[in-house]
Amino acid sequence: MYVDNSATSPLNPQVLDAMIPYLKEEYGNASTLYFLGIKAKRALQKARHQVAQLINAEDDEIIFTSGGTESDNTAIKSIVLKQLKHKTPENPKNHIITTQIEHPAVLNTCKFLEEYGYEITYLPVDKDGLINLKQLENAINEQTILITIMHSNNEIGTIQPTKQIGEIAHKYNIPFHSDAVQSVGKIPVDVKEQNIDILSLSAHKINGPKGIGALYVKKGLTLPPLIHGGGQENSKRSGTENIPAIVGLGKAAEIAHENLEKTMKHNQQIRDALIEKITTQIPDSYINGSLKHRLPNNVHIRFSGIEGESLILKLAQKGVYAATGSACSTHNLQGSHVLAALQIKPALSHGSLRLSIGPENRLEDVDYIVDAIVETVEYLREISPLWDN
Amino acid sequence: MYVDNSATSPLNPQVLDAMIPYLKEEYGNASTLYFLGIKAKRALQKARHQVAQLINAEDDEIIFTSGGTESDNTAIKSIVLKQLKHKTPENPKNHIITTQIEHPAVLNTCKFLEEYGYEITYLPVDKDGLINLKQLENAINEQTILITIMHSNNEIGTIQPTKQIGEIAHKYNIPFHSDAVQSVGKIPVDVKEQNIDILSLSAHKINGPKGIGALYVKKGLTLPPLIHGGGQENSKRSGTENIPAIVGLGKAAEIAHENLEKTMKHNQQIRDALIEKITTQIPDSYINGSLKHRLPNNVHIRFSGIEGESLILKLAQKGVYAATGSACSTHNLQGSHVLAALQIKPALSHGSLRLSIGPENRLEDVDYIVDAIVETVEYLREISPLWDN
Amino acid sequence: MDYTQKVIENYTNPQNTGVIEDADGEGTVGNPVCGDIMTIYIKVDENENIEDIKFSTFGCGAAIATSSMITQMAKGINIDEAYEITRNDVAEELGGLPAVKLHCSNLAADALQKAIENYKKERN
Amino acid sequence: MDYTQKVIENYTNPQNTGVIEDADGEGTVGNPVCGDIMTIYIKVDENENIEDIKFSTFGCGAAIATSSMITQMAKGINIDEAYEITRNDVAEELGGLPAVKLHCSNLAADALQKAIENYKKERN
Ligand SMILES: Cc1ncc(COP(=O)(O)O)c(C=O)c1O
Ligand SMILES: Cc1ncc(COP(=O)(O)O)c(C=O)c1O
Ligand code: FES
Ligand code: FES
Repeated sequence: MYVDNSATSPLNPQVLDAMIPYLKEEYGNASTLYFLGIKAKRALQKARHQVAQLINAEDDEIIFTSGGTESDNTAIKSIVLKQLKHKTPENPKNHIITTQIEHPAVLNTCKFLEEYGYEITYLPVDKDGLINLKQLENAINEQTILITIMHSNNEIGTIQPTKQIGEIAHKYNIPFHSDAVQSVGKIPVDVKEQNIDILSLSAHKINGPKGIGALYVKKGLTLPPLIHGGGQENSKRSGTENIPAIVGLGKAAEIAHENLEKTMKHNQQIRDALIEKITTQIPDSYINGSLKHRLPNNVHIRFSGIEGESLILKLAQKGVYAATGSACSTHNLQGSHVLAALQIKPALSHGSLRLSIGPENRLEDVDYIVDAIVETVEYLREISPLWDN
Repeated sequence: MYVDNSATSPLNPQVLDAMIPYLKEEYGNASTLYFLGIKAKRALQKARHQVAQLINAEDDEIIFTSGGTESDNTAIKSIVLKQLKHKTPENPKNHIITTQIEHPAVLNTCKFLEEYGYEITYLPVDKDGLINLKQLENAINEQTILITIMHSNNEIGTIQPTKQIGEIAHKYNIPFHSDAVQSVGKIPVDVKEQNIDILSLSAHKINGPKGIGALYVKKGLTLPPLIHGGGQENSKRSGTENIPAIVGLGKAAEIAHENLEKTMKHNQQIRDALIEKITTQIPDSYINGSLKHRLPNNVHIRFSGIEGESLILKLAQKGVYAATGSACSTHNLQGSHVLAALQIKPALSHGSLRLSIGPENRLEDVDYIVDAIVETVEYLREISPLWDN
Repeated sequence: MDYTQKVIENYTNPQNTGVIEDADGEGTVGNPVCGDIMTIYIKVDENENIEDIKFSTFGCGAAIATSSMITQMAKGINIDEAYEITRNDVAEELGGLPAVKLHCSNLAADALQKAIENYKKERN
Repeated sequence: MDYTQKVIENYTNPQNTGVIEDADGEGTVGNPVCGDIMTIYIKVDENENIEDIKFSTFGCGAAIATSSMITQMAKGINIDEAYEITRNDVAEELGGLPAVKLHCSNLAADALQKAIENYKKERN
């Protein structure tokens, strides 16, 4: 039972079917002249349209990238490069506003920029995981060149008020980038309605292939590329087009778009059942992050007295594949920066569990998952010195 | 008859077979804890080893990227970022040496850096397409931070003397990057023997998948990443690992490595037959680039009196898929910068044809290809005002 | 935009290629954008209709297609009418041209006008 | 490096978990690196051999596995010998630990030493 769809999601067989011809006979290069090239170019156009539709953009506002991480890097670094040309000693144009709970693709890009003299405001969030719009507005200054705030959070699923963030950004003529990697296909994402100027998305989170993503850049906003070369993607992102993956992203976007209503209902039903059953059956278990402004496919719970890695490993033995916010499961042994931003103490954030729902999960599986969690938590509490049996 | 393998090459069915499990059931994330993640991590390790073997590197000197273009960009921009920290007003550390015949991934990255105050030396080449080592050494100055010279050229197939270039670079303690996208799998590439510190390669040129490549960085040379995020690839290139494509690159590298001798012989036989037959059957046809220092799979010929795009289109109608260096076939209507560097006049470089051989081409097909070319050149000369019948 | 079916037909099987040895008018133009070259030959009858027309070109697929198309459009009509054919007319007749290839249609239109001008000058 | 088969066995089915109510010695350590916590309880017989040993842990898979392993290694041997068990001994017995998880084996070794020290102090 795979409930780790926010980490990565299985490729939809329909998507793979759409890709296969381009992995086999249609291996052409979109820039060649003969028929193979023409077919590749058409496939590219179609996929661009499919992706644009998903977020209510125009086709030529979509740039294909190698994934969400590259999209985030491009958004931020391109703005920096662009502003470098306008910077003067009086106007260093070196301020960026983001939040404490961004994905590392944004956070570590910002930290990298700090090494080169950039000032970053990391907005805090409240205990629900939401930023404060007043604080955002107060953080803006003359040197602010970008506001980058995620659409929804990859750990706790909290959805930020993008529409209002965009309004504030535009009041001060600052571009607004939103990392919507976890939102697209899960909740309505509409760049026009939500005042988003630059947006990142990734295929492998919506049952598309890995290694492909897109960056939306609003028409009129010209950005220097992060990757230079042969002039593909209208010179905005060079490199031989990864046609099979692009076709896969297009198909995944189309399916996500068509099924959005259904998906939301499906996910929410399962999510609510999981939350309800787990919190009633397990004492001292608490939901992390807002219940109201939350992705329909995200369950994030902490259990006192236990540690997350052992929880995950035990669950995997029972066939339930999930994630944790525990420090012990990461390579750097730092606990979740998101849970820290929620002011949850390390000892408590350690015992966190993320279940992220996908189309393959069924309501009938909820009881199995809940039972596995209940048993495991009970076992680990039994052997825990921090739990009084 | 596809003879455009230097543009992109069909996926080897064995490679696709190796990828399929990772496109289907093995969709795990290399950083997750449970078994799916462990399988992904093992697949990653294996592929890294396969790639390392191909170029005689250590496994941990290989970084996976989204392709040759990203590898080239990373090599150059990472050196720039690293040196930014050491720059002083007296030592701007702003000089890079490259050649006039690089791939646009290198060339346009260098042009982009010029906009930000970098000085680039674009070394000329002789009429064979080779750089002059004396000129290289003379171009080095106190501010030189990188020498980036391609291993072999993607248009005319000329192979540069990397070993000697590396010796010169190291004499002055300058890192040497080589774009070996066209060389790997075609001729021996050995980073140790050839004194290469940073090397780019791309899977889709060796019958591997599109959208994946690698960067070799010699142990001890630490470079800041181009793409920041979750810390994948030992924090040298973040982004969820594209496991299916990485597995494909690994397999393609393994096959290329095992078959190198055979491939070289196969390609050279076909190449030499093509060159011999075309130049004897078509008057006023000339080989572009060195015959001696040349990729075994590259034929590059110019025909006076005709234009390349119409040549390519006519050949495609006869089922022969090739490329040209003609301005008219490109999106920007600038002729080949490589042929210009060889001092070939535009009117002559226009009528250029590149045949690039792959494992699917057979010696028996040479006559068909040659006949198609002879007929087409004759026809186009007939309707050309620049040809005296 | 790719080459249309009409364009493909016309460069695959170009009409009216070749030279008219005893042409009444002849016009050669070079394309400053890409360096390509084209010549159009016309034969004009007593009513000043274009009786025969041929072209030769050193140019891309679009150049061949537009030449082929313009010679078909011009054949049989009056030289004054033929003189009015614009590059847009040709592009339209071909179902459009990729943006980067629009300049190619200049070659054909200009060469035809030059040939007509040459005919008029010769006749006077 | 991933968890070895031995590690997996030991966190899947940890041996000697729990509390000894009438323990002769007891040691609790917190891991400064990650914040995890572990307690080891020992029961010592008249020959100063470890008769019984149990642990409880709030820790990762590696912490559980090393605890399980060290209790097996220490059971039945003399306390002075048990005192000499190092984190490397435990890691070795487990077939190795991922580099980032080496610190976890400290927990077990330290807790056992603390329990033995506690026993000695109590006895005196
Ligand atoms: C919110 C968010 N942003 C960015 C990324 C990075 O996307 P990718 O894995 O495609 O590089 C992820 C997922 O890893 C994510 O959840
Ligand atoms: C020499 C050379 N360098 C770089 C590249 C770019 O590689 P990729 O297409 O994988 O981005 C290519 C091919 O396009 C090439 O031939
Ligand atoms: S004991 Fe904390 S990470 Fe292992
Ligand atoms: S005529 Fe030269 S590009 Fe078309």
